[in-house]
Amino acid sequence: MARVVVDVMLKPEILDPQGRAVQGALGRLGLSGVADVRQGKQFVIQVDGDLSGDRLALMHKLAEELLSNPVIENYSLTVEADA
Amino acid sequence: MARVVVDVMLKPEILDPQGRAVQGALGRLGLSGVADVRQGKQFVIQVDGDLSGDRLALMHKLAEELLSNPVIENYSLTVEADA
Amino acid sequence: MSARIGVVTFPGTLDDRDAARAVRIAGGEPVELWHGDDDIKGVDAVILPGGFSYGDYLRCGAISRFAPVMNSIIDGAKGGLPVLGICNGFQILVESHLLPGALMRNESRHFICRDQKLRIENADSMWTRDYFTNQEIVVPLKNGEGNYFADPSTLDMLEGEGRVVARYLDVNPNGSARDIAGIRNERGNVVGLMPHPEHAVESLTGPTTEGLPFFTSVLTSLVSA
Amino acid sequence: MTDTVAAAQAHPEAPQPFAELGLKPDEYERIREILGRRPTSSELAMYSVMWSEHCSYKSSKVHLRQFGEKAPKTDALLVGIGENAGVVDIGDGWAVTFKVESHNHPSYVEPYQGAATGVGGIVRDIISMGARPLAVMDPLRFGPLDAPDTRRVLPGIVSGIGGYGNCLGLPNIGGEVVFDPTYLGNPLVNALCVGSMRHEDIHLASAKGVGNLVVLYGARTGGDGIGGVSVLASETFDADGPAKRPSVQVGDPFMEKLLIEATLEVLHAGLVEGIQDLGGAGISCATSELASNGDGGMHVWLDRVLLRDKTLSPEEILMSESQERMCAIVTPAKLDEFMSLIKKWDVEAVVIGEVNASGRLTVDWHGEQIVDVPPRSVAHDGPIYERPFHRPSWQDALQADTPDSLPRPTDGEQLRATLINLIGAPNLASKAWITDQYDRYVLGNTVLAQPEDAGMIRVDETTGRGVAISTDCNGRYAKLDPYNGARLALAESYRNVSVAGAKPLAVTNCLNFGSPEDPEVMWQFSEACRGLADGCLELGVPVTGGNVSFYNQTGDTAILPTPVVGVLAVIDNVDKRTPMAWSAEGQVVYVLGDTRDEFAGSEWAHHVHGHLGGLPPVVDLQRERVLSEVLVTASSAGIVAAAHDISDGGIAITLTEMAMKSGIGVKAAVPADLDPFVFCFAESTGRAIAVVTPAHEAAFVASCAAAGLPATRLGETGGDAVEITGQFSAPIVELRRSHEATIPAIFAN
Ligand SMILES: Nc1ncnc2c1ncn2[C@@H]1O[C@H](COP(=O)(O)OP(=O)(O)O)[C@@H](O)[C@H]1O
Ligand SMILES: [Mg+2]
Repeated sequence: MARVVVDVMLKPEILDPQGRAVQGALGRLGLSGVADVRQGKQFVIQVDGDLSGDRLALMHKLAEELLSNPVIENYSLTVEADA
Repeated sequence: MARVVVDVMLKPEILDPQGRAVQGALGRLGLSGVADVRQGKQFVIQVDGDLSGDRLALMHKLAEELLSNPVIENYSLTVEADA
Repeated sequence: MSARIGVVTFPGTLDDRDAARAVRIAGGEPVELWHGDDDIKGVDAVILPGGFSYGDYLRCGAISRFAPVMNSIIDGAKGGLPVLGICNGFQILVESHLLPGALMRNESRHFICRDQKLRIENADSMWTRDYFTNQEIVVPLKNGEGNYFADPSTLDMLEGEGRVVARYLDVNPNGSARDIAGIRNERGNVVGLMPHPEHAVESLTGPTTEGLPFFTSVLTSLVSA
Repeated sequence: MTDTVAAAQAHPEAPQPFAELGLKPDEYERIREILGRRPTSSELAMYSVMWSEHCSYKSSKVHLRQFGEKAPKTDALLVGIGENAGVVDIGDGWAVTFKVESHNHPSYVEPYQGAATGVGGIVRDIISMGARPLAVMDPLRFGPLDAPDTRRVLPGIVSGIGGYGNCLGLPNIGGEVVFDPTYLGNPLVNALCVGSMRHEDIHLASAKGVGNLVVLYGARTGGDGIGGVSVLASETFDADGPAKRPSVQVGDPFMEKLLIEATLEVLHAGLVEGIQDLGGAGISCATSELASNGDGGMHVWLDRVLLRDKTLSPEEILMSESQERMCAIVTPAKLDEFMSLIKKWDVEAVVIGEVNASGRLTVDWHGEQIVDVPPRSVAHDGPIYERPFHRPSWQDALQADTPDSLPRPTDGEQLRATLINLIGAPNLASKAWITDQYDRYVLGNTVLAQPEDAGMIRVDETTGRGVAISTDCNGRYAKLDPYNGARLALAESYRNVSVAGAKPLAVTNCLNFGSPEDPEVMWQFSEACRGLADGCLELGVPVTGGNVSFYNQTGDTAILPTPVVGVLAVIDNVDKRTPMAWSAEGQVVYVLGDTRDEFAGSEWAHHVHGHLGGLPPVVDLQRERVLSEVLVTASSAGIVAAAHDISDGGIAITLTEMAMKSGIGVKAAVPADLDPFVFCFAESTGRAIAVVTPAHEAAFVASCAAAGLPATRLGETGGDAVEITGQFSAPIVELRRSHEATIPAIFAN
């Protein structure tokens, strides 16, 4: 059993209206000095068996092509082996 | 300067239709053994100065009440001091 | 015999009946196509209608792009098959890389439904030839993720090659780059459009009938091809 | 350990938490009597949800009966009260079903999901009749526009309704948005759905045919809303902390869209004997109702239910309110075909039971019997309360406190300022910020949508046959006089569909009130039911169904009594519909009906003076009927160009709404016998503005005269202002500025 976490974030050069709205709200609610907020997605995936070799390569490919859109987003992937 | 990462995930008992849709797609695209997928949000927040004491407490409060919806979501927060 | 225009239904497609009705009113014969079937029944053109395929849960169009029917449509499009993607269909076309760029969340972060003024910038595609260049029309617009994005060089390329098909006038409803409402591929057979011309084909139910030429255009194109 | 029927017999005195489940001691005693032993924990779960106020209507039943007893004679009703939704014949073999339901408490707790699942639930009611859903509407009530909690709940509720309805592909064709302090802490989210079918496709919720199979399909069952029915919907929400909060129901509109398509395919293929949606009380409700309506016996293997959460106990599975599930009765011979059609839509299905002749509903859990009950006792023979009620002690004083002494505008300039102020009042301001988040075009059959008086949908593309629906209620009127308040709500909805050119056929309702345990609230409820039943009889339109929502109150303060009334009307050809706004200059403007000095409960008294007192406007249903007949006939004869109902805010507001919609102004003169202020802002009922072209003027006036309907010529359309001759002129741009600024000023950021 493996636990895979894929974080997907808009590329830095792309305007993130959701992040901007959150930044404004944090400030209005009293948190000073908020310089930037970006909002992304996180996928937590439980996979049976061992995730390595071809399966890991496929996981990476799907993180890049399905879970994120390379035109506007970057992804990062970490695998935690699980009990 | 501090970098705060807040991950917001639906509580385990709450239906996650997004995660279900992703789980189906991963399977159709050839990744076997996907037991579960949960989709959450990630906020990456840059804060000027030192984030501790009252400000950190406020950040936690806002993570719970603004960034997440405690009725259906849990959050986790990590602070990384930054250059 | 009238042209046969395929209308694809994915799980969660909503405007398939409307697209079929528009084809019929334009004088074509709509043909139902099913997402799970790679047979596109020899149709002369294809419409990817609006809706929330797969609930739009991951990213609009991201999951549908991998449906069996899309393999045949992508192959066909590369060979010149006319393909029109409306709203969710446009999102599927960019996710399939048949068109460049991406569609992001509306700047307002709200779903928006409004009667939208557009300018037809290019009457040179298989789906716009029954308009004249610079014609102004009003058709419904309804989307939550219609904010067109491409990097500046891609935008310059689209503009330079006359591939911006339609632009928002008066109001940019979703924050689209350079007010872009629709684009086409190099060859002009593939068009992606955020607004909904299929909801503007009858005066009874639409704000105008100014969406109809999209559907007659492809019939004209097919006859003259 | 699972509590079984055998255990219940062996240990008859084991203590049970019936009170925590919302059952009263005498109700628990009755269950023991029915069963001749103590209930198992699963049986207790079933009875507690099914006997809750929300599912059993125990406080309201004795009053709701009048809708059947006083029902007018009509041929239009194909299915009456008692089914998931009533069915109305609209001609040419078409039938239409519609219903409105509340999701008030869940939407307060979690605005987005509460409202979304409210839409989901009512849509499944419509599908379960065999109909294709055509459109939704959303009558909403909130606290003051500028209250902080309104800022929390309104945007969430609106995006929940939009998020669900848009994704489902149903046009939103109307609704209401009303602000009043009594709804702070008790927002009302009512959702209406209308669907159509051919007569032969009508399906009912009954399990007939011994040996037939019970199939559960749709989403998997999880822990959603466990206890929600009994706790959330039936007892006042008290913030005892998050621990006691039942888990929230989450909607999946994508699954619901698949459910619609899959269900209609199996129904049309003739593969279904009976069908029921799963709403409040989940499997408990569906199985007991199906069995009770059918041959009377059913056996269920509960462990076969597909679960999202494997740790659920049988009690929780029985009570779960997971959304997007349906239950069908299928003959064994057709099961394979049924399953393959469902699977085509990627929907999961499993056989969970079988119809039998036992007269009992029995449920097994891994081979052990955990339920053995007479299904009727669960589904239909719940407790009935004759709750005490009496006229509130304050009612006379309220009615005596008339608005007659409130200072009124006295000159043209003051009238003009009053108009600009009122057109921007929260209750009269543009709701575009809200309705622009709803898809009104999908399906391509929307003929009229907001801000028209009624929503109108084309049902038959060939003939143009269609339906119109309006929902309404003025809770202030209902507070002043609940009996007439309900009749006024009916009158206004009836008028709204009529001005659009459609003939009223049937009524649905959603009765939102405070606590039934308060005798004064109960009086309001009983008066409203009596008023609605009498009104429906007088107008000849039957009540086909509805919903009751009690316990909408904070502490001792109840909401305004809010009997929302929906009227369904038919139009032979939607091409003939009458729009609300004039289309050209030089059209002639008439007011139909009588204007009187009536300001109690008016928007003017409320917004300008914060006053509520007196008696609401006089209701004259015979006048409403004549007005309706004149307008419907004129519409089909093509002699009326536009018509708009006169209600909240009075004639000046009506004319302004028409002018803003068309972009063309109007010049109107105050009739000689009327005070200018009364003319502009009184809320007398039974009135409408009608607009005709000069060519049709004589014919139209003659038709009014023939019907005995007063028609007064006010003036003509033209210019770019609303001008009341000799009083004032207000440019449309200025009116629009006031009208369109109010709501975005609070929510757009
Ligand atoms: N206010 C009312 N007026 C008329 N009928 C009502 C009213 N409230 C409930 N009913 C009827 O009682 C029956 C049960 O209502 P309800 O529990 O809401 O239905 P469902 O089980 O489909 O959710 C329905 O037929 C409904 O139309
Ligand atoms: Mg029902």
